[in-house]
Amino acid sequence: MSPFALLLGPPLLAAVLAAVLVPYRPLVGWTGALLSLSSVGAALVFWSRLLAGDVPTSGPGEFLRADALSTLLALCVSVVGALAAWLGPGMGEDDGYEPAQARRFRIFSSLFTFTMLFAVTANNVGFMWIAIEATTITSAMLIPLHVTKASVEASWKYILIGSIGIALAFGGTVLAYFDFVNMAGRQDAALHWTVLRASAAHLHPEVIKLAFVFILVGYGTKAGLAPMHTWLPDAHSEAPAPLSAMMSGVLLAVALYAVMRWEAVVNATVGTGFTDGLYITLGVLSVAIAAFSLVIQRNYKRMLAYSSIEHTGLICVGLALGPLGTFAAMLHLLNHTLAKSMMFFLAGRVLHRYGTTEIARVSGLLKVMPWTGGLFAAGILAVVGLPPFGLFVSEFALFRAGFSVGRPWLVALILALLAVAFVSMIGHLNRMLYGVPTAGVRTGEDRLWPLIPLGLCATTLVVLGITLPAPLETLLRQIVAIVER
Amino acid sequence: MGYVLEVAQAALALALAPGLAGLIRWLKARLQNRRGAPVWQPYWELAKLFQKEVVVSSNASWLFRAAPFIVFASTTAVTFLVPILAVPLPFDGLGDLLVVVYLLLLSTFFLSLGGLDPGSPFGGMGASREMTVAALAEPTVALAIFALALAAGSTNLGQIVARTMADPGAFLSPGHLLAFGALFIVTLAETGRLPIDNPATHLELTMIHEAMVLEYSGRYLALIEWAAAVKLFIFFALLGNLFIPWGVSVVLTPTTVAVAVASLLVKLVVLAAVVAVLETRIAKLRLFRVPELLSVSFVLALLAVTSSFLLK
Amino acid sequence: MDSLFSQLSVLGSSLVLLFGLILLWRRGISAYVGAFAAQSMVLSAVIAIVGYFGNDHELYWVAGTLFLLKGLVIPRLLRRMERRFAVEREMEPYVNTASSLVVSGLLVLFGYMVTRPLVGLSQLPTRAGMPLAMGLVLVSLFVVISRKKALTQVIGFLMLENGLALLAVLGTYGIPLIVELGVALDVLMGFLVMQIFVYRIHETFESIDVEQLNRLRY
Amino acid sequence: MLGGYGVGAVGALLMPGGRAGRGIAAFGMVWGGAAGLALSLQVLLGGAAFTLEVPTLLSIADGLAFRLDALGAFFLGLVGLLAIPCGVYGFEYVGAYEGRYSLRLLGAMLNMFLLTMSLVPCADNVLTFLLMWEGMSLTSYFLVLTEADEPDTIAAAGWYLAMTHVGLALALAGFLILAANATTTAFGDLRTAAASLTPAMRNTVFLLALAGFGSKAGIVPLHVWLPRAHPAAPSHVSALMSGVMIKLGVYGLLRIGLDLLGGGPAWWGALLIGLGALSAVVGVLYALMENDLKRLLAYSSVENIGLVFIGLGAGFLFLGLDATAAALVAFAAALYHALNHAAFKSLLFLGAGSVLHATRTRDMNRLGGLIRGLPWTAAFFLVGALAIAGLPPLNGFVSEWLLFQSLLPGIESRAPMVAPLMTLAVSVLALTAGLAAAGFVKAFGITFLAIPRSPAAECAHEAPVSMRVGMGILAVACAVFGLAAVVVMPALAAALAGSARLPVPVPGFGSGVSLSMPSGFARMSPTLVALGLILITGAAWLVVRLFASRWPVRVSATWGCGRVVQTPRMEYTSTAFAEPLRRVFAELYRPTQDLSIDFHPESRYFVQSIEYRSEIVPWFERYLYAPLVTRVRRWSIWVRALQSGSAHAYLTYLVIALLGLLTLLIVRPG
Repeated sequence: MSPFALLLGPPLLAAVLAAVLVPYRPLVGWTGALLSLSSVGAALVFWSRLLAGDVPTSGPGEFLRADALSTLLALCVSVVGALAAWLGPGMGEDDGYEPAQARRFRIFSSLFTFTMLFAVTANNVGFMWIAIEATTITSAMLIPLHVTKASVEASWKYILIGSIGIALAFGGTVLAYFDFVNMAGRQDAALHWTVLRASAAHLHPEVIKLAFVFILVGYGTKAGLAPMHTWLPDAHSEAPAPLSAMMSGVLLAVALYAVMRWEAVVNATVGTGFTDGLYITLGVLSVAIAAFSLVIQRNYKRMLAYSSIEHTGLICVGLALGPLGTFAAMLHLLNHTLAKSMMFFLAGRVLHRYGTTEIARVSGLLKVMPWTGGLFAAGILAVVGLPPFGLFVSEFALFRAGFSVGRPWLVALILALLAVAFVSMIGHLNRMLYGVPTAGVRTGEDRLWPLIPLGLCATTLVVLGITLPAPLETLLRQIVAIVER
Repeated sequence: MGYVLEVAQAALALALAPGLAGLIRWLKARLQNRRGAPVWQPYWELAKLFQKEVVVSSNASWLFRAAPFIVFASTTAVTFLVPILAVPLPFDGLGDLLVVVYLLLLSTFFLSLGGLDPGSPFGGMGASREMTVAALAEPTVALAIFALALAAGSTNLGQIVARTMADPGAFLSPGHLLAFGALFIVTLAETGRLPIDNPATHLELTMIHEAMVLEYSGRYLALIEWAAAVKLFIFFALLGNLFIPWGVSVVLTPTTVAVAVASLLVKLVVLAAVVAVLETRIAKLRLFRVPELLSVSFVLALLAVTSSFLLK
Repeated sequence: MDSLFSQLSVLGSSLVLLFGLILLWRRGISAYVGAFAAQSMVLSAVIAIVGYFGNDHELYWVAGTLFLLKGLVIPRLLRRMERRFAVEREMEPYVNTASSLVVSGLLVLFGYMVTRPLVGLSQLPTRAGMPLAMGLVLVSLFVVISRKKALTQVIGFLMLENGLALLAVLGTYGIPLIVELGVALDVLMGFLVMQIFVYRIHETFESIDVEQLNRLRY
Repeated sequence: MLGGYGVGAVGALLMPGGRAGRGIAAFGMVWGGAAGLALSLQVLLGGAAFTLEVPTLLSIADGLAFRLDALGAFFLGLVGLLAIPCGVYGFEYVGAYEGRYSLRLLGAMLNMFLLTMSLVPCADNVLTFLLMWEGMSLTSYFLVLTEADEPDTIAAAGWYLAMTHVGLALALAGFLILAANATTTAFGDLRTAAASLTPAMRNTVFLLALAGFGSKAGIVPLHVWLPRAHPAAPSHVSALMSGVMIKLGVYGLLRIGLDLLGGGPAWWGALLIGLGALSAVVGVLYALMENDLKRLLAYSSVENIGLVFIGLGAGFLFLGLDATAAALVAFAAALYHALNHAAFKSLLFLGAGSVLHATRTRDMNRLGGLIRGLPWTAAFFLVGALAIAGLPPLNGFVSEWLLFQSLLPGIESRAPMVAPLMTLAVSVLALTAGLAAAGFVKAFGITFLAIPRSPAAECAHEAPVSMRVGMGILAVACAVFGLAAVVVMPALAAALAGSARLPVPVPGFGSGVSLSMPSGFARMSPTLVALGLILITGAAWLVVRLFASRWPVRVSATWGCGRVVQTPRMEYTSTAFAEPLRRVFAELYRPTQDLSIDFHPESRYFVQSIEYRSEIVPWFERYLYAPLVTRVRRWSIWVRALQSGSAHAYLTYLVIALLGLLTLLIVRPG
């Protein structure tokens, strides 16, 4: 029972179970949730194997491979998948979803987790592309869970822009393969990342750069980098909370993972200058567009979506700031995944209670739901980068990298943009938390147990804010070694 | 020996002060060819006031009763610091010119509070105008002090007088003259003399100093009037001894002390005459023209300071 | 031998590009479906030729699946959808026919400039067709942008896939078989999902005009 | 110290509401404060730097490192000094919040606030410093938000957090430029790295630090949050914020400017003096016009910080001109004024707090005559008012005297620009002293004296015991610091001596009772002046009692100039009191006045009601911040248009990005 089976098996099993049991019963939900824990366990096993120094692989010719980068992503995906499984609809209580919708959610959310896990562990670049295309399809099916004009529109835009973007990424993969074929002739293992990485030095610089442009625009669309980010606010604000948590928390990270895989190859061929330039342009553009879109935002789910664009842009800029920058960017990726998924689950609870995503019509949250409100406030403070939480430390490391690499003006610009985002988000938060509770809203917390896992997320964020555990540090160092070498 | 002289000097100041006020009043009357009350009239007034019954407003608090004592105390404290008769006084190390100015500001502070306490509009009006004038006069006083201090090398009064006595040429230096002019205008403002405030009138809307003490009566009024007179005396003594220090005894012998007293009297009479002539010649300024006068004095002080370090 | 092979491949890819241009020229959706079906068939023919001349027999399988999938199944589904919505003419597109043809010409030219290093590097006889494939990719992108009907956008997306498949075949005699099959499956799945969404748009918006989908702002 | 605040915070969180919870919180503060004070005195006098390294925490940037040297010890002592009275005061004051706001949160946040504030001066590497700094801002943000039901509290808190965050970003940039070529981010390495910085970089670091820490200190262009946040916070919190937190801005500037960069060119000092003078004048002028008691105190904090910055500026100026002895004296005078300001400003805020506690209103036009209802508070407020106006026996006067004397040598110096600058500084110092005196006559007189102007003021009752004790401690502190100048000044000078070429053998500040400038320029003895004042008052009282008449004091109505009844509406209100000064400084205020009189229906000669409304121009808000906010809003509207809703537009962006990058590739193959 190799760890890969332990990682990839459970989501598949959950999907099949949900599909088979036609009259949906909460039993399916609970089994799905329990199974998801085993994939988290598998990710931890990979982590421990990595600490011991060997890179676990399995399948014919190293088909599946879990090095440091994929283990980090696998961990993120499995954790958020577990959260979605535990907090998603169909766990027995009345959470506003009919059994049919719950069944559909169970099937496709498990498939969604499976495709992301597969994308992250596939060594073959082609299969990575296929898996990411599959994530688009499975998640697109879930956006219109409640069929409304808005969710249909959001899902159409998501699927259209997503597929076009992914097709361009396929173009990039083909071009890279073309480059490899011309250099070393056709081989079956040609599309394996390890092979590409090893022979990267001999690839033709012109072609690989062209390929990387296609890949960056393609996977950048999935990662929500500006100017290809336009689908993200619509999709995340219309999707059900667990799905938008998975998408915003992890799907963006998986897309960035794909870009980083290719960045490793291109850096080996052409040196970091080319990729840094692209990263900084797209990153700064994303932070700018997101920051200014936050100023007069009326919908708190869209606010969170724009903040995801901002943080993805920040990670992108981080990747362009040398080894320390990549270290900080990866730490920021982990922190952001935790914070953003927690925030979307809480937003789901607020939406469930208030019935509206309008910031203006949500007030007195602290009085209506003290615990959810408290966690919501903590989450927003974490997302804008205030101290006790991990994002403050990773942003600090990022800025330090920026200065030591000798790009003070870039960091100054980023600081200014972050300040704009900070002021607007704190303003929106205050409007929601305080004041007289909106009329007709029942006060008092119900179903407290979902807050426990979210509270756990918050505490891990605080722990990451205070200290950097040694195993995590070694993992991040290995990632830096992979990408920067 | 020095302490005895110090106490004597303070006693002399307290004694002469009402006389000085009476002298100015008498001189003004003569200039307006009126007979005018005799010079020692204020003494009778003080004696009468001490005997009269004290009426206190029902709205007033304990501060109303304590204010006169603090005003009187802070003014008399200044008489110990100012070089009226002799220069190397033991108390000289106690406080310099800044302490003198701020003690006077303390007395104005409490006088305004006393004016506000009974809650009558006149007290409020007087207090607010008094504080405005005092606040605007502050920068002039500070710069005038610094002009003198630069010339003398220290802000301590004893040293300033000693240094100006040492080289007579200093008296005619532009810094000194400009500082004298600035301080003279401030004296008129602080003691409520004519161009800023008319001491003789009781017309509610025009008076500043009188409006604050409207509510006081009996022995409290006596104390405040006495303190006001002493304040006038101090300013004249400052003007006299700082700028024309001759006659202030340096070595303490009975003869030099007598000479000091004589020269002090002469200076006071001359200054009183100047003020009396000035008060008969010019009319009272409108309250909101007073800041212009004070800014003139500020410019004078500024020129004094600039000239003192340009020439150095 | 090679010259025949390269001429045939260039002829095939230029035919594929020409079918792509029909989308810009004609107005009716049925014409689009027909053009797409024809394009897929020519593409599978090109793959077969490459398989024959490059004596790589796996390509026959690829050509077969592509012909079956994109030549027959998808056009039939498209026609069923078209009958269902009974919408004959593509409304006034954002860019009128004349200028869109000019733009597509420019895009093909741009495709040539972009693929210049590719053609220079490759020694395969079929390298001459690659710029045409890149041109098709860019033209189909332009179709998706300029046409208003959701159905047309789906067809544009499918043409984009065709362009990329052509590029892959011409440049590298086809990517490994497993990956190729995976890609084909993904494209089919993608199309099915899009089909579901088009039906749903039709239900909720009573028309498949993407222009009405602009409620989500800011 | 950590134990103290820790117990307070945890206790407040766990303990249920009611007296016990408040008790634990107050106890934690007092214990923490005392421990902090003890630690700082031990370091300040003992001279041994106290270090604590925790490498595991924050291991991403060289671990959590604390090192308390003399400069840090002074500010730690400041926190400890104020924690004790505010803790005692807070015990009762918070009682009023019993039902409305969560006491547990308030207690815990207050203790955390004090903990982070005490740790800021001890931090020894960049990340620890920033962590504590932002922690301090965050906890104080929550404290400002305790009274969230008040209408403008949320806006005030929003302004506050935004300004502090911008300040942090600037300071962060300054630190990181320093840390760019240093191996680790510890302050020791920064010191060595700073030496190798180019002068241009040193100037940018200084300017960034000035902007960053200036916004926390409340220097004029960045002061707008202060008059909003302080009144919104509970009084003992605003006492702590005004007393200590803004001083940490001064600490930050000293740490970077003096310690890490080791002084710089003379224009640094000139800039500081200019800003300080501007803050002092603007602060006092706006304080004069305020009718809200706590806003008046907040603006006067801006003024006093301006005075402190004038002292700092003089220090940096002399350092630039290598007159190190004069520089040390100027720095010591500035720190001493900061210490005194902490004492009397927090006393005044606590006084305002007990007025608010008694009458539930801060508007001076509705107060009055409180001296009867709150005799103790009135007495303490009077002491505070005397101290802040800089009047003789108390500490305000002594520190202003020292500031005057420290500016004096500047006037004589030969350097071209120094003399006029010093003259400007002296005249600003004097003007603000005078205006402050006028302002606090108004504050004290209108609030406490005369006839109560509203029923709430009429039946006001005295503050509970613990509030009075809190104020009492601070009043005593004001008196003691006034008299103990001779002891305190050398300790302050020793705190600064080590860094940046300041002379190590600390000059004497006079002996025994009399305080004298080290340059022997002037001597003054605060103790003897106070003694003299008391003696003479006693003597005068004795003389009057002996010789004056035996008549008992008769109490009757105030003289009404013919008027029969004396109503509170006839009194001078605070706007009326400040009206002459508004007219004098009309250029700055540009007051708008509109008077609406509606006459009695029957005849034009009788008036039913008169409404007088006058506003003054809030310069900085209107001409600096408003355009900034509108420009950001305009850009955001422009960016928002990008998300226009049409799928075609979105796809066009994608294609444009692709084509753009491809053309980039073609055009510039390199």
